Amino acid sequence: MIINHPLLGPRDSAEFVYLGAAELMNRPDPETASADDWHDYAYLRDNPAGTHRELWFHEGGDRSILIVTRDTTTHEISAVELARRGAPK
Amino acid sequence: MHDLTPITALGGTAPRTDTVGDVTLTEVPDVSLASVAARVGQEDLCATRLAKLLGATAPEPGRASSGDPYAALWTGPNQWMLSADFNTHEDIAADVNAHLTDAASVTEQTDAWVCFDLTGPRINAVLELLCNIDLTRFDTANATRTSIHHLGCFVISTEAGQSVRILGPRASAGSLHHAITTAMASAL
Amino acid sequence: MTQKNRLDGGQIDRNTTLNFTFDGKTYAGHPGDTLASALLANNVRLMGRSFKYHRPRGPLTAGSEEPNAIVKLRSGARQEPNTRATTAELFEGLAAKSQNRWPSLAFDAMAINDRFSNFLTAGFYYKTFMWPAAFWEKLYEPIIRKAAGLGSLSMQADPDEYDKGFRHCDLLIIGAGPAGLNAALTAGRAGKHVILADEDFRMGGRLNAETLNIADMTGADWAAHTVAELSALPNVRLMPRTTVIGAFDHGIYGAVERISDHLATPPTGKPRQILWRIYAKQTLLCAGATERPIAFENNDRPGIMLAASLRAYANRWAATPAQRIAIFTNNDDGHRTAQDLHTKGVKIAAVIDTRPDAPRSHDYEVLRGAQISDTKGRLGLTFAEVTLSDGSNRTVECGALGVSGGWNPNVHLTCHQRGRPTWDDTLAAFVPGGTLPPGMTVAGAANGTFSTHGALKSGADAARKALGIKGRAPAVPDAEDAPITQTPFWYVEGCSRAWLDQQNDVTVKDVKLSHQEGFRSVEHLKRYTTLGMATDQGKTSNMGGLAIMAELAGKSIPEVGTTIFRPPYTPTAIGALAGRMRGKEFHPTRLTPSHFWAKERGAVFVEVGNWLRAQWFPLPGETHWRQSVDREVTATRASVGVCDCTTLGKIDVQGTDAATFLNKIYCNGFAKLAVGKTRYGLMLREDGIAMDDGTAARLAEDQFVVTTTTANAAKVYQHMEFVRQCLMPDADVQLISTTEAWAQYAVAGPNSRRLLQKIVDSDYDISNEGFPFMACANITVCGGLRARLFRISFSGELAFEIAVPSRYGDALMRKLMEEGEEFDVTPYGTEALGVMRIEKGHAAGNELNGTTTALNLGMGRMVSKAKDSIGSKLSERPGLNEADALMQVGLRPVDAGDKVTAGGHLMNATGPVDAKHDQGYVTSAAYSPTLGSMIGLGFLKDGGNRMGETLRLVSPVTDLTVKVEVVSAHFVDPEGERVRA
Amino acid sequence: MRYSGFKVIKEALTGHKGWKPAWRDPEPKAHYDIVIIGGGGHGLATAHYLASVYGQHRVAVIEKGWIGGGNVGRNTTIIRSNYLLDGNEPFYEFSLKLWEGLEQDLNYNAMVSQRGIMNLIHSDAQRDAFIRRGNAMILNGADAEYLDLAQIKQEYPFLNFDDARFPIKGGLAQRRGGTVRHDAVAWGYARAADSRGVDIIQNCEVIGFRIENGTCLGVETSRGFIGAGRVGCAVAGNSSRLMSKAGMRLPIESHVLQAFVSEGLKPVLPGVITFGAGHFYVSQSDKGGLVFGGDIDGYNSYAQRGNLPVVEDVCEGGMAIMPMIGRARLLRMWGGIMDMSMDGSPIIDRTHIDGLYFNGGWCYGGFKATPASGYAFAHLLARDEPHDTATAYRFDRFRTGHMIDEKGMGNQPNLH
Repeated sequence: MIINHPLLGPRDSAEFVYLGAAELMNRPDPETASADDWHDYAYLRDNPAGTHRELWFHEGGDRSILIVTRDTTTHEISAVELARRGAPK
Repeated sequence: MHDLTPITALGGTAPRTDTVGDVTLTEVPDVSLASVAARVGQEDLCATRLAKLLGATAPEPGRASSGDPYAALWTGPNQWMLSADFNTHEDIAADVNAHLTDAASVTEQTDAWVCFDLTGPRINAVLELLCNIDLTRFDTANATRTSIHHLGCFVISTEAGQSVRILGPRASAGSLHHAITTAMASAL
Repeated sequence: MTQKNRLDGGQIDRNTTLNFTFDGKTYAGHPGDTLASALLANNVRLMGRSFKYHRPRGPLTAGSEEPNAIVKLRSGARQEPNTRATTAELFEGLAAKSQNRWPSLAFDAMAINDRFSNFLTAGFYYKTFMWPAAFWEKLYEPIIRKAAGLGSLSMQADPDEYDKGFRHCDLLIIGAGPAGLNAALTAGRAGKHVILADEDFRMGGRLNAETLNIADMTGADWAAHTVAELSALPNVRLMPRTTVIGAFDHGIYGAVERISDHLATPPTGKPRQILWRIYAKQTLLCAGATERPIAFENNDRPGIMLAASLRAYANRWAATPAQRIAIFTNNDDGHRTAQDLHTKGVKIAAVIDTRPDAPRSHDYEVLRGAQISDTKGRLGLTFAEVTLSDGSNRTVECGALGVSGGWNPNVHLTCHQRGRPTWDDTLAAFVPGGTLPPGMTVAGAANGTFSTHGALKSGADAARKALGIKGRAPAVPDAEDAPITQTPFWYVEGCSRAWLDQQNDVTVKDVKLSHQEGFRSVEHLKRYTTLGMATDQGKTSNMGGLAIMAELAGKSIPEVGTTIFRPPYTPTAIGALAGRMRGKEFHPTRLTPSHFWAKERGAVFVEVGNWLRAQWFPLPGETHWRQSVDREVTATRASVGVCDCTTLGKIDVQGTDAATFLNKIYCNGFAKLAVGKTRYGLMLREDGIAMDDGTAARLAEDQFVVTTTTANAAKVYQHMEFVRQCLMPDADVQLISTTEAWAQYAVAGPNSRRLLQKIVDSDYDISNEGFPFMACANITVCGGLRARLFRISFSGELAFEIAVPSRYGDALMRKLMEEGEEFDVTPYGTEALGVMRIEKGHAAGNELNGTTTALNLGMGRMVSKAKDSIGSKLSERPGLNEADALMQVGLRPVDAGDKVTAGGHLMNATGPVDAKHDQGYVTSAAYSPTLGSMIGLGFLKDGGNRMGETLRLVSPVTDLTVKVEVVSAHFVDPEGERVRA
Repeated sequence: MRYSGFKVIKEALTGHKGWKPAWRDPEPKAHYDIVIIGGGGHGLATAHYLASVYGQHRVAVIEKGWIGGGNVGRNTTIIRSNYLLDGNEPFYEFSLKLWEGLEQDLNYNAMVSQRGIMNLIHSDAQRDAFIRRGNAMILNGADAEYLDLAQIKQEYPFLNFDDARFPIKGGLAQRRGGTVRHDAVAWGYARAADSRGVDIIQNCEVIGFRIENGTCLGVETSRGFIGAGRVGCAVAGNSSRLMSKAGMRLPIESHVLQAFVSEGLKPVLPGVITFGAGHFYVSQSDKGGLVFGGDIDGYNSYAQRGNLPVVEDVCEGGMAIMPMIGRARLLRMWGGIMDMSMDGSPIIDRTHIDGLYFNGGWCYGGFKATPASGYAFAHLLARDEPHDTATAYRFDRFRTGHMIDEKGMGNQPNLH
């Protein structure tokens, strides 16, 4: 697969490490979260057959973590963005 | 002055050179390296000071800049690798840090890497056996991180189609050297 | 060495003769020949045996779709099973053998299977060989396996090398026939980066096999001219001998280039083949079409071939399987073959055409509305039995029979992303359709455009469209533009032993039986009969089977569906897919800074991940590794030892929020760690399980150096990036690995300070007061070299870790040895390191096994409740905090002479020994020269409360049972006085 | 109709006219006591044991395509019970015992071939882990054998002992492990279940569940509503897809696992061999093909196809350990969709919806589990309580912290 890196352009997915669903960024608030919140965060996944937002770590590149929107039935990629907020130049 | 004698990444006292046909691979030990990462919130200040230090704005993503004493290479968002002549700038991290101070985090990287120069008219025939770079568009001063036989390397185009600089993990210098020289024998 | 069946003309170099052998007999051929064409020219039709019935077989085709002419090429370590004679390029000294026969090709004992074929129908083996149960492995299966397989491996390592490479282009054109060549011209002249790949060694595709003209020259000449122009264009790369094997995601194609397969052996340093990963912005598939056979009784005899293949042998290779040939066809293309053969002086016995209105000819007899009912000839065709339109029979004498059932577009690569082709009624064939791989278009015969003119035009048009080339399209050279209609004719009524899949011996009868037994979906048919599962991947057989199944089911072919083609397009050498990553080069090797020195010292090395580390340093007279290791441990504990620990991961953590960041990463607190101090830290995964441990040294208010275990360095670095970028995006933290930048050595033992005082520059005070336990600092050594010093201990002794830039590591080690002589300094390896850490009860990889918690490791109290850190919440789950949770303990054999085995399980002193009564397991074990017995670390249920208890350590798989006593894991210096000395 | 050598001969002599379809092609009835969704190995096995062991005969298996078209027809056919953890080992050992009697039970030759499985060992830490595992196997009543280097050399002389990057140091063998003709497993179970009255309904896709007041009353399908006393889902690979129709999120991700077969070769491999320092395992089929595989591609996918990097990774592993296969040719590659669970172990459990039961999360270990999975799921569906060997396969184990994590990779499915 080819991931169109927002800064570097098309890069082979082999340069990346797949980290899983993008929901992993929504870590529960330790102050308020319940045991169920933690369970759901750590263990439950939508796992859709279709559009999926997921994290790819560019370990063999600039070490950015990207949020990739990809169709899990066709592998077509519709969007790629940097995971880190205030995406730097 | 201390009394410890350095060895090159390939374990020699002198750098190694290999030639196949009209392409030459040279180990280059006299390079000092420092990583520069802008502090969060200090990106602009870092850019300004870096520009002053480099005599030009720091390279954009996928690009490298040459200069005296410092050359630079974009390595990540708000992050660069600076290089200089080891003989004059062995403690490059301290030197650079003195200029950037609290605008950036500076880390010595000199001996994290082994440096090779690959030169000659047919280097692309060698490179296409080693790494996934679109050589139809790899112009001078382009630079990229890529994988060579499972080793994460930086490849910098110092003269399109004529010469590249390869930075690879120092501990694997032998494996990297073997990969490049076998590719030279195969392609040339 | 006559070439009895060599005709005039052809694209072979008659001035050069190549000698080769088949089954030991020597023959002659010419450059440009394939093994098959050369054998045919030498009047050899019999080239192989079928898989199941061992029927005699000759080539069916002249290309990569060949099911029958499969041979063992070369010998010794280069022996290459199942090679198609139809694509193997002839070279001087080529040696081939027939396979799957015994004792000889002409007389094959296993041909007895053919007699019993009635018992060996599709799936018969599912219905028997069941009694008695044990006999399957003992009796039935060995017999079946003995008969199984085709060619054999040499069982020696492949002596050839393979390369892998990457190429990028604007347009990848697959197939260099008329469509592909004209597309390449169009794109090449427009200045685009073009790659033109073709599996053949001569570009031109069918043009080389036909007598048709393009413009004012023969098709073959036009192809040659075009190739010449293309090779002059710098932006066009021609890749002959290159098979595009697969269409993968986002325009990435796999292609195998055969560099040396047409040579006796590869030149020095050159590979046998190269696997190219081609990154194409656009792709044009011009793979042509494959002729399809007609099934009739005994249609598999040597000499029975596809008609257009006969034509190719005659026109391109000037070879014919016989001097008297018949043609069986349902379309005009069969007549084209007859005409070409006739022109070449081959006698046409008859053209048997299923069509009542078939065209007549002055040159040969045409039997209209006739069909072949049977054939004769044991090892090669001698007669064809023909049923004429009036129902009468006639015997036609012929040494070869060309069969033409029409053409199937080569849609294979369009299916590699699971798109399905669509049915075209006028062609009665599947054509590319549905969803093609993104960026792919199809032109020429592969798209159902069969005429030469159509192919030329569609190739050019497709290239212009794909690349958005503007302007007037150049004229298409004149060429044959005959309209093609194909009326399907799949098999002759009433035939039963009529072969569909010739290699796997699947006949019309088998398909009928499959339907009768309810295996009616295409996938069931394929799996039940093995139709299309042979090395030819069903290129000539799938359609026939499909058509018959459709007829039986009373459905149309598209209703029955089609099996989708999978990569690779043709079978691909496993070596090519592996490339150089084999032997010692399987993975890169990482050497420590002291490696070259250690090698001089005669160290024994061990693989630790990709690192090579010194395992121990044997001295003269030491005959067993234990002697060396025991000495290294004793000497270190008695005076001072040095160990290269560069391999531990080192991550530079900087930024104003560095401390906050570490507070999140580690389960224990770091915010208050003073500058100049180091602290042990335990990292949890978010699920509360221990991930890694190490130390963090605070070199400045905003700078820490974090160490990880050797094994987890990359994983921890990645985890930190996730936390930094995804969970703390606003924090001011910068990370970078410095693992290889610094050579780091542990200097351990009561004399370690005294040794280091000779190295560290005098302006640094490393006394116990000036540099206490867990201190760290930037210092200089040996007269001004920048260095780092940490007072940390893995061995339990007074110890330091000292780091200098890697290039000086070799010199520093030699210096330490030299300056340490007065203390009998001892270098120690990973074994002694392991022994000492077990003696001290430090957890390592075997304890941090991905299932253990801080509690299990005896560090439950370290998990700070005062702050949130990764994993702290989920570590509170009841299942991870049960009353009798496993706790790390030390184990000593009750009888000091007994062995302690890592991997052994712990059982109570009495009671049953089984899984239900399992009390825990041993994680690490070693002989402790300090205690004079083996010792172990392990996890024991409620271990914290069972000190002094005697247990049984059982290891049935290594046949061991010993009594062990539960003791503290800190065998040495439990109060930790030495490290603070 | 009973299959036998005699029957084969009789039919051969009488023109094979007597062979009947291996299973009927019935129209769905309005209601069944138990409806199983998924005509794969696990679903068909469940039906067989429901009918043959638990006396349930009003049972239907509904399959959206053709039976055996999913992972039971896409795997690398290996059976074994070499597991470490108490939650797993008794279950897989039970499965292996069922394999050993399968042909006689089904009257169908699925070619259960116990030619052994050998896990190669390349480091001391790996040896310690495998010895612990071998002991766990024996303590659970299974067979295991530790082999040192000399024994490995004797049994597998063709392995790379001379210039290996990661030298072989030993191996853990399970002699009772082996391979099975995978398609035949689906067909055999289907035929046996059908003969006991189970309706196998192909080309019938589930569109949704009919759930009222927290109880599942049946399934809406492409061929209409089918009522059911209990509904069992066994659609590993598509579990999340199906259960989302019941409003459930699962501790599962779908990933593609590729498998490969070479051209037919004369027999060279005695049994199954797994490489311990890379991603490669291999056996040789009765037709002579080397059947091999490696790691999953590693990203969520329902595409049933993989990509080149993993193909190369697997072949690199193969060449590293068996450099003799360099000139053997890869004939076909394909992909299957794996239910990768959060601890690498399966789930066989009730759901929070009455009458709706779940079987999935098999990762890439589903094939060897087929008989026990069917048996245990049948037990759960018939008795509404877990089978003794499957008590740990609960949904709530992640909530309570009782994970069954053989590999110790934690809640990252693509690492299991």
